[in-house]
Amino acid sequence: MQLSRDALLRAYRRMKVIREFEERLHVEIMTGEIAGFTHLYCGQEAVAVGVCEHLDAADKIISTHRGHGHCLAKGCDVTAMMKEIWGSREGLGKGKGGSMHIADIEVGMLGANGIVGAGAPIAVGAALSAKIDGPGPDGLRVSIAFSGDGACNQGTTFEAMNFAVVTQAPCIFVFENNHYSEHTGVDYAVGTAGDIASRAEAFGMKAWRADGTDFFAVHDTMREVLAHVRAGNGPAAVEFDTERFFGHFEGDPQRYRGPGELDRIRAERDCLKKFRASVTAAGLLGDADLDAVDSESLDAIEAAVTAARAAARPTAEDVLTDVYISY
Amino acid sequence: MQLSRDALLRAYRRMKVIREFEERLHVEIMTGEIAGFTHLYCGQEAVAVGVCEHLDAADKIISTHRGHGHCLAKGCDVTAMMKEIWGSREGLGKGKGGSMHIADIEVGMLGANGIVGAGAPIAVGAALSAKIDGPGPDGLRVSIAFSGDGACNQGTTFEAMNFAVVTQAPCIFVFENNHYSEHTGVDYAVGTAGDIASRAEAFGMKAWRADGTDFFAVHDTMREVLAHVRAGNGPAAVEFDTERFFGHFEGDPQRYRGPGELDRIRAERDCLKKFRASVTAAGLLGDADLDAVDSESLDAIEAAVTAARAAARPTAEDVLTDVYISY
Amino acid sequence: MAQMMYRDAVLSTIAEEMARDPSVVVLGEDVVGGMGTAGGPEAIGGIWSTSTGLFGQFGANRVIDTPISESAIIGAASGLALSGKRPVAELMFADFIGVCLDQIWNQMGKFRYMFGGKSKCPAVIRMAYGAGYNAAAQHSQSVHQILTGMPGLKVVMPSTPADVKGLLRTAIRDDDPVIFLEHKALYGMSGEVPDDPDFMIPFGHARLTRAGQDVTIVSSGLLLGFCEAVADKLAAEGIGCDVIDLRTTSPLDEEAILDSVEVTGRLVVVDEAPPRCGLAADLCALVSNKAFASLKAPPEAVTPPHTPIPFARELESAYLPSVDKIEAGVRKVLGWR
Amino acid sequence: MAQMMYRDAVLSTIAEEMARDPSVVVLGEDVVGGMGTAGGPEAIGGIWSTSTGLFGQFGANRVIDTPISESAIIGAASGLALSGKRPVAELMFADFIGVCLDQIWNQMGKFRYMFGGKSKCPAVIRMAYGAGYNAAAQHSQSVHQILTGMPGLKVVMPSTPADVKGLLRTAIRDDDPVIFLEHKALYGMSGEVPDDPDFMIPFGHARLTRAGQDVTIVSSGLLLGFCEAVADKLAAEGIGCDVIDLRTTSPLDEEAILDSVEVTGRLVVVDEAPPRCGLAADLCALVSNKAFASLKAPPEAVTPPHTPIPFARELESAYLPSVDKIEAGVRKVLGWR
Ligand SMILES: Cc1ncc(C[n+]2csc(CCOP(=O)(O)OP(=O)(O)O)c2C)c(N)n1
Ligand SMILES: Cc1ncc(C[n+]2csc(CCOP(=O)(O)OP(=O)(O)O)c2C)c(N)n1
Ligand SMILES: [Mg+2]
Ligand SMILES: [Mg+2]
Repeated sequence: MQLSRDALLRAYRRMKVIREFEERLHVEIMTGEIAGFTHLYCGQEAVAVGVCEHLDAADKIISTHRGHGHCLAKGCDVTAMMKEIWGSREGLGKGKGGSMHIADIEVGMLGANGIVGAGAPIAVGAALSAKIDGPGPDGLRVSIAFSGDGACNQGTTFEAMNFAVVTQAPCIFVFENNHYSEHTGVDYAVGTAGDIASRAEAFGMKAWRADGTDFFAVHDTMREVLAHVRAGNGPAAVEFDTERFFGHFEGDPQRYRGPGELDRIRAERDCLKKFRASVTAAGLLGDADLDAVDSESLDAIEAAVTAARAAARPTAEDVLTDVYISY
Repeated sequence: MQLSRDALLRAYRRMKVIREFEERLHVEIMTGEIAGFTHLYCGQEAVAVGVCEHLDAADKIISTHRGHGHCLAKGCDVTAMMKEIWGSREGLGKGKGGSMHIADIEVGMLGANGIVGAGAPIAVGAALSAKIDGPGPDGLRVSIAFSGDGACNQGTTFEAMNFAVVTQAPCIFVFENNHYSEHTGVDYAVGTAGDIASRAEAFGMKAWRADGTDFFAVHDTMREVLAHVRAGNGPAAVEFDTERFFGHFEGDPQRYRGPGELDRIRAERDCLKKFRASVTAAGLLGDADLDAVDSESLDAIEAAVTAARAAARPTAEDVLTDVYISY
Repeated sequence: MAQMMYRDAVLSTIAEEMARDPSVVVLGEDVVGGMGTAGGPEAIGGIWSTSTGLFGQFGANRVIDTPISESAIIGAASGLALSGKRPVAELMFADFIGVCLDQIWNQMGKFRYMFGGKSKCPAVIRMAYGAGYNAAAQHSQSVHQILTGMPGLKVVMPSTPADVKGLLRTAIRDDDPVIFLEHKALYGMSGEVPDDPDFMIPFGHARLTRAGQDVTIVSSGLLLGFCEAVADKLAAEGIGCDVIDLRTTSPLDEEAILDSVEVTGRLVVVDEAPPRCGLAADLCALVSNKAFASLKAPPEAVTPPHTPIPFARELESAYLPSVDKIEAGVRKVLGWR
Repeated sequence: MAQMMYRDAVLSTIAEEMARDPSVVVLGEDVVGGMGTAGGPEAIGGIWSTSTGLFGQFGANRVIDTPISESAIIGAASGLALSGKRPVAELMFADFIGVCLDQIWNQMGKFRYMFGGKSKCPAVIRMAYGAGYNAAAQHSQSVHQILTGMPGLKVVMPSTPADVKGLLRTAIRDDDPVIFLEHKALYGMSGEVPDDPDFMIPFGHARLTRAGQDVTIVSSGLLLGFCEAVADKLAAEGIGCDVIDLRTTSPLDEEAILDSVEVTGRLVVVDEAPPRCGLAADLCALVSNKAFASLKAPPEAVTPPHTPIPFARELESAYLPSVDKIEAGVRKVLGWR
């Protein structure tokens, strides 16, 4: 199905904002200004955006330790996120959560999560809520659990899949196979020679596979998946083959990669380059359109960083609030 | 492969002892003499014995809350077990564990277990130990995780299967599908319409299926499975279709069963009756041989109960010992 | 006032709240019972009879039977709660927090804080706890000491049918995650329960069940009754005990405890959890720090020993604080110096 | 005496024990690092550099890289230990006990008791704990208070490279399950370490790091250094502090603490765990019960508040006990009345 010019621009902008957000963090982290562990999503943008472009705020997603891309794709505010990563009290989590715990319930973003595999069961609960609410004009609301190729070996992820099948929850398990969990290869850690989708299928749901570096492959696949799930056919799974451009966390020397691997994936598997090549070749958008988005995005990130730097710092008293609603 | 007359008698005796052990407990529990929760294995004897007849003390098994049959099949002492269930300080666990925690490391029985799904990861560790030790004249030592159709949905069981495949541990996942987890049907709780073996297969190991009420089917299947695993081909799974003759625990009114179900399974799916019919029809053993075993077994149980009743009771000081080896 | 059993107070409160608020949802293993069997749904309800009939009354969407997957149960409760529902999840035995603690501790309990106060997670996790059934080391434990130490959770431990009713209603209507601990040896306890459909007991308010001037006894759950028996016995000798039923351990009614000790000068905490880093130590530390000047004797803890819970009747009885041991503890502080 | 870092003391002790005893086996996530990648095994070792080179030296059978499946890791450690091996398993972060607590608490810790004293389970579970890295609510926690409360486990918390060496060797050679907690902010700490290949520190023996007559400060891990700084500062004013490094919380060296308090009459416990049902409360309760007559002031706990661990630098600093807060706590007990 052909996307409108606006939709194409919007998708590209989202991917580009994520890319620049992460590229900038990569630089800023070196300066020591940003505290904590940061895991960059760079390279996987087509997955987050290809999935979330189909959703609105009433659909839920839940993310991982590598959550910036999912947050931005689902509509979290760029500046509020940047402030959070900087640890400001103006951040989305008032500086209490940081990079690994960004959430915005109002846009249906139920949180990045530092515990590998913790998200999937929570996503099933959100899906059950949608099932209880019943279908609207476009079918059921859905809930999406993003998981990595490492997370797919955690017991919680398996439980969630069976549970979703049993309860026929409108939950979609999106597996982003970027070939590594920290420093370990997917072929080693996933006993099915790295095949995640088939294992999901064996839990009793339909599963899809697609190239996660191709926005259109992701977007088209998700259209099918969502039609299936919104129609009330229970959960589904999708495995996207993708790439992470940086180390597991910032500081990772990445000696587990093959010679030239990073250059190759940057050259051949860059979802932004692919998007540009495809839309310009098809005459859907021109280079000038995309260049404009590029510079807009850079500006947005620059502005966010400037705002984050200037934003109010938390105080010692802030430690004590937000534990309970009443106590 | 034809079993010797001795082997047949031995297998029958093991099954019969389990049966009478459980039938007797069923009666004794009514009297209130036995404390705690007791889950009877009655009906599933062919699985425990068909599996364990292939093993010796250097092979390990780990069991479930429904552990009596596995313990007896692996060679735990009948009287010491009975004393444990009676809570005597002469029991296998000095009265500290009770029915759900019977173990005998010396015979390779690593414990019944009250936590559903806890056994499988432990079995993988025992299998890794066997892998480290390397093959003997008959190949690798193995470790067997007995799990129910309910336990197969616990995250730990899934993790253990992937982990065993990844580490190529000589571990065998024996699933006893007795169609119920407590009061819930397997078709409901296992999202693959109750198919456990295929799901295990999807983790990347070979899986078998057989009729768990037919000793010979179990025994023959396990011969193949063990050949595969002892040869160093990594883990394997087997699903045995079986029946439990009593409630989930003693006191269960079993209203979840169909009309006449208990009568039917007692009539048609009784592994002891089937065994007798098959060996007498083939002329391998006569009714008199089996009758002799029957009465021997009853005597053994009677003796065990008498001993358990008379056995020394634990004292308050016993509470404090056996927590640590040194502290 | 109706007379009802502790377990029926659980069931009726859930049913009333479900009828009142369509966002209340129940989930757990065998909470329906009979799913996928010839007997069909509700052939047999949960093993505690605390969800009997809910499925028939409220349907499959709101009474969800689950596989044996506790992490998924608690995770699903969180997801429901973050999405506007009020889940009441059942863990069959409190001991099973071992297989799902992350979802309780690091997820549910921390969302609000990690998300900067912008979320709410109104989930109730009910679980049966405690010894007395000879169910041995993996089915008899108390876990309030573990969960009380975890910021973000509220921990409730009712000791009577009326308290079940008032506290469970508060729990279901509360906007924070609540751990609701039901002592399995109390399920059959009968008592008067107010009829008011909005009867609620606020969290953090302990209950004085016996009043006296000589010693403060703090407890909850099964052991509370033992403490009351000791107080009654000592009363006959002219010794007055304040017996305080904590009701909730988080929030904690510090004031009730400190006020009492300021009068009595003596504290005995009676708790079913193991001794190390337990609730008894927590309260003894509280009192020794905040009522130091009032103390006439060392704060005393009566708890089980530092061992797993044994199976045999004789062993479990010896393990648990008994009326005799509690009495000895009380006499010890009374006899100090 | 060699100079080495805390993390190197971990690594070298494991390597020495593996060389000495073929039954010692290492397992965990990325303990090899690079499995299944173009870079190959040991492309990068574990993130704490505490297993670097072990795979090359001892091979794939004894250094086992695992999927992200913590329950399977701990369960496998138990199975190995019950089968005659001495596993040293790594949980990357202590916070991850949430996903595998059952295997630690209800399995490994209870086998011996449940099996009537007829089994042994000599497993070591190492884990990195503690705050100081701004790693927020799920990667910064202390868990010794939870595990100390669990009978059947031993809990070790070394504060120096030498203690790592002596205590880890004891842990590996010990026949009971041992939790070995490494403070992540101490990995880079340098110190003298004895060369003796059998240098061992017995469990349950605390270490007096500063001696004084006026107040007893008990701590361990990262905060121990803060306590020492406070003691040194006060020493200059003529105030004498006993500073006790616990080394192990289970078994606990009650005697060292009680003996000290009998002299000083004043106790400050400084601990990184949350305040409720934590180790600080445990020790304050111990002392108030067993050294009541010696106490000149209320036992004081210096701990973080009852909140999850916040992310931002300012917040984490405010959350953690600081030198200033410890000093204030000490002065408070010194100034009592
Ligand atoms: C329960 C748990 N175990 C281990 C970790 C440490 N850890 C963080 S990310 C990660 C790798 C995750 O790999 P994957 O799921 O493929 O996601 P990716 O990093 O590739 O996005 C690990 C092991 C964790 N955070 N939580
Ligand atoms: C972690 C955990 N969850 C729940 C239970 C309660 N429980 C005990 S046995 C059982 C059913 C197990 O079913 P299955 O695995 O099929 O074994 P079966 O009883 O049929 O032998 C349940 C839910 C438990 N003991 N442990
Ligand atoms: Mg990955
Ligand atoms: Mg079953």
